[in-house]
Amino acid sequence: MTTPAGGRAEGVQGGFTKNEMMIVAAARELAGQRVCFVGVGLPNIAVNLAKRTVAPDLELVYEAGVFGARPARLPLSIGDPTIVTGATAATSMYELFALYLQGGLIDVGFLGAAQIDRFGNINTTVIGDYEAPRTRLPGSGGACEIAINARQVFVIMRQATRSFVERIDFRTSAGNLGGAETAERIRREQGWLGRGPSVVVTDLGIYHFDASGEMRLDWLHPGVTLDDVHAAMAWEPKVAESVGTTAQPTAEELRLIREELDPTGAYTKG
Amino acid sequence: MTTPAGGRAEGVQGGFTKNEMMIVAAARELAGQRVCFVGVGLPNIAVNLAKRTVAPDLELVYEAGVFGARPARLPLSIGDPTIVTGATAATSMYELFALYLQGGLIDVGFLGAAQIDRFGNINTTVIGDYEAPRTRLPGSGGACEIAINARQVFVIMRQATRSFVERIDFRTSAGNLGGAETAERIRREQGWLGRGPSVVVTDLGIYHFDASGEMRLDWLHPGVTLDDVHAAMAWEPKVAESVGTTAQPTAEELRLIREELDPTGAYTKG
Amino acid sequence: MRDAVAELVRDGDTVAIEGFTHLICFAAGHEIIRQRRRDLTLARLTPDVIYDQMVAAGVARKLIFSWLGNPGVGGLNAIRRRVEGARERSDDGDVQAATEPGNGADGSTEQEGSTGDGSAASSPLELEEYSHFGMVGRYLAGASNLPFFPLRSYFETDLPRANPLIREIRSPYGDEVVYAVPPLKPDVTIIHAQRADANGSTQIWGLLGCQKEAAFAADRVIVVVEELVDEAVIRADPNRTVVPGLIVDAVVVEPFGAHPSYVQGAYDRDNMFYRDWDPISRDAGSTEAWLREWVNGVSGRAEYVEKLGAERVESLRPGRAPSGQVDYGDYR
Amino acid sequence: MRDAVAELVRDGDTVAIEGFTHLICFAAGHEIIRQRRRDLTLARLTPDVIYDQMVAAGVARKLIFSWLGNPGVGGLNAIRRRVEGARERSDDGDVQAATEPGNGADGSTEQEGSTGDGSAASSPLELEEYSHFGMVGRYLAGASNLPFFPLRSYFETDLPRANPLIREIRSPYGDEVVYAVPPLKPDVTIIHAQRADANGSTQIWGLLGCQKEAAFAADRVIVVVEELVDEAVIRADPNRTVVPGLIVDAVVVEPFGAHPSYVQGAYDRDNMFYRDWDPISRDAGSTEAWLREWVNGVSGRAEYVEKLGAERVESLRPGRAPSGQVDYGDYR
Repeated sequence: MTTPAGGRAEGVQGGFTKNEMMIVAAARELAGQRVCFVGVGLPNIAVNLAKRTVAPDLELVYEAGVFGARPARLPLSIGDPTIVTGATAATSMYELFALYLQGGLIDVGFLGAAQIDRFGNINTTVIGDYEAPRTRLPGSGGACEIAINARQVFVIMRQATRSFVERIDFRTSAGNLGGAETAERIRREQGWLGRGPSVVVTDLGIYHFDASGEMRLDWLHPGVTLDDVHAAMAWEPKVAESVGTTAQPTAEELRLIREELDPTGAYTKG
Repeated sequence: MTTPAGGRAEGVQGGFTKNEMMIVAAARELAGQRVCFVGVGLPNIAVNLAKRTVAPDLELVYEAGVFGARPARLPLSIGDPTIVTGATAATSMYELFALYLQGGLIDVGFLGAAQIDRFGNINTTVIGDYEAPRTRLPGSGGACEIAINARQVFVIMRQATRSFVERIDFRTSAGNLGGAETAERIRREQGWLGRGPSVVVTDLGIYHFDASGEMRLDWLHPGVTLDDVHAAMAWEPKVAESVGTTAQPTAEELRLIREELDPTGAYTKG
Repeated sequence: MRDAVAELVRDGDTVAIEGFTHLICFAAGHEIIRQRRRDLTLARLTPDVIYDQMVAAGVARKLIFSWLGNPGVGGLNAIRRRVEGARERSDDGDVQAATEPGNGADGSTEQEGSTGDGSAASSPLELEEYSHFGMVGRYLAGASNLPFFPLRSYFETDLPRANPLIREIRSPYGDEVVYAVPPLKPDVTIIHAQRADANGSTQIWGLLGCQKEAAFAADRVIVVVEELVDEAVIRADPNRTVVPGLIVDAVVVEPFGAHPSYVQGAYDRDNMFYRDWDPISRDAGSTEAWLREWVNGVSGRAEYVEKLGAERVESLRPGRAPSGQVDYGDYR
Repeated sequence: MRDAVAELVRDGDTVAIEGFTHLICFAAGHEIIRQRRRDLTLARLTPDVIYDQMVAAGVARKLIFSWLGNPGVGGLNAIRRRVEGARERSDDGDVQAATEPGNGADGSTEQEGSTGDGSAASSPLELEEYSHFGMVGRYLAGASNLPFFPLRSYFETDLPRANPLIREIRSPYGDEVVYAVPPLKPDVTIIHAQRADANGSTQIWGLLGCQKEAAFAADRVIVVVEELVDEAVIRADPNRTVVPGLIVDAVVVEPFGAHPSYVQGAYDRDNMFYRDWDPISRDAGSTEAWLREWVNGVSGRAEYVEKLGAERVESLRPGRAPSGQVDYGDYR
């Protein structure tokens, strides 16, 4: 592998899509992490890219009951047979959730989201009223327990005024609640192992969380402006004093996505 | 196998020990039963004899985590390797206790005891005061949960004034408590699956429990008198209107015990 | 299969066809549709395409679940039609469901037409929802005869409000509070497996999901297998046994019975099928047509497999990856 | 082994050497004795002969357990000396402990003499006792970060009175009450296994006991194996993995390290040893002499095995009973 580990190294000839940039940026955030719980959807491709680039020793944990997966191909579903063959351990879901997740062995829970607010609280349940939803989304799956029990949470999602909202329609997974102070107190009182969300990667940039527990824009992807970001979220975002520009995808990153991980373009088109 | 299934058929030439008679009588009580949880000690040999005689289809369950054991030899310990090889299932102790026992799949829990009272309450913890015991016994093991969760409980133990007592020193496993009426109420209120003790086999005879929940002598072993029984227990026992005489061990039963199950005589001497 | 479903699955039952992505018994689901069962409560962590088909066919009145999607593809459209039901549609075009791999299947449901698949298929569908661990815990409490299962989840979320059966419970060792879910005891649990013996003792390798818990929790159990093996095969490796024959009411041999889901070592997940289901299921008419052709139009799984064609079947066969062998020792 | 114990087992620790009859790591227990650890709290469902030896050697101040006996033989005499301690002996000659297979080892302890095995070995030993399911539940609560574990046991017994940590808990779904036990998180859990890879990913077949729960509950984990294998062997059969390397702090290769307990497929339980231990342990002097000869008198397990002799070792080898092999399938 020739990819600069975790760096924002100089990019590459040729075009790339916004989704490719998002996946690459998310993968790079995993540099240095040890154990990652892989959520359904975009996290799956981001984590698999990280395993092939910046984090070859990353242990992939799938809620389906797998620790130490070595998928020979990108699993389309997170319960694909390729995550079992050659894995370190395949166990019941009970043991996966009880011993690995709730037991505190997960460094990073990597989630997707339909809606997120400035404090990183997540909705994947409904758009509209719960009893009579405008859109019925899949629901929690393992997300609400991952959000509490993983040591930290990474989020990957596309950004839009409908998804980066002032107030989420349903809180499926807890983030920093109403702010860092409340969140810290409640985590302590209720004995959560997790410290909550630490990074959100979108198709426009990269956010981390500041001392108040609010999302702060730290990096803009190449070609994206602050105006683009403002136009794609419902609140006025905090912005780092000096916002960097994310390094473009390398040729190797793009090759891995296009040839190995997502040859049909299911994740990356657009 | 030529042994009359479950019957009290006529015995056999030659002597046999009181312990052999006890084990044979206990084994015969298992005729018609389906799933038996095998307790440590004397139950182990009685159940293994039953499996080879009156109850070939009996499923042996060992708390060590085995369902459907087919021990090729008598396991000295109830965690012997011979209970695993060729078994239907070998599982964690958690699953054995949670799914098989607490889940209600055990027809008979077969226990030993150091002390028992007239209502079938059992002590296997201490003789004397708990804090400063005269004799420290092994304790519950799985017995206290077997007593509650198995559909019925069989007991095998030698009889003496010190073991058949008016008041046990410590209640390790619940029997019929203070009598059938209380026991029925409490079982209902607390949702026990078990109906409590149904038979006690000793070296002198066989007891079942009457409508009041008290032990009643139904069978005397060959050569044993009512006086012998009275001399070997601390309370005045109820006695069936017509007490039968247990059929002597058959030649086959004795051969199995002496040649296959207990060639060193660990269980049966005396 | 016909006899097992006829005898063991009854109108109004709570039915769990379990298996997390792996070993989902589509063959049993289709037989339940063919036998026109009604008013079922369907429990599964991930309803998946099989419950989407069953809901479309009108067998269900309620779902108990934790994640409602077509894994790796998008939403479950037949179910969504019953849930989003009478509401006026609005354009949710750019809301990204956590389901979606790409930015395609994003919640738009404007293809809604006349459902036409019978009144049972268009009446409102009741939902009772948990998280994955909550569902597993429900089965486990049911299987182990406990009145509740405690877990660290749901804190500071809207789930306990949406489902009042998710309740707080206080530790007897201090003030700590965690959440609890109630036991779930299906009337029938149906699981698919690589192999079982004639008694029903069943072995699974690969993802184990929560089939063991769901089976032990159930009143009746149907095991569907790729292969019936001699009891000696099971007894040679007792650690692999997931379910003993003791709790099994029927063993059905139905090769390829899990398609389009998969069987570790035997066939691959048919991802193309899952993708194809998305456009089919977006329209009630095409959903109905599919059910007519592939479920009601065949007598059973054998005919379904034949219709699928040898080429499709062969394309799903994996290479070999043998487990190696261990020695239990002969002790006599 | 020497390094693992030196680094990871500290005075005052709570130590769990788990394994139910199967895979009891005597080699680790002996090394702890040789390194003269003190004030340990020893947790095990069945203290077995290994804790009898450790208690006799004076390493322990407390036992947490559920069944205190020499399985299939009788009592644990060194432990009983510390528990029945100062009391006047009376003749309990005909009380039958549930332990006893025959009518021999029946609780008589009149052989009591000067313990002489050091003050640490004769001071009172604290006991904290549960049932088997209670102990398993304690490890499970510890491993899964729960404040309690609920179970249906202890009703109408004297156990909750003897151990006030066994407490009632009310269901949030009605009035039902069950019992709870608190989490147990050992400082160190030591397990023995057939095989592990260099990362510590460990596989066991045969009785699984509660090693997984005890290991996940612990702060530090030592795995002792009969054989170190290539990572590929483990990864070829992921369903057999009990403990991942992630939670393992040391892997020690120590063939025959579980003797006189056994390793499924590798060697038999040495029942003669368990029987022989009974008379040895009835007397403090002979107990001490045994420890001097077989524990402190050898440098480690290799020397112990040599001393045991090839004939004894060979007599414990079982015949073969291969598991057969399954196919996980190669999916790319």
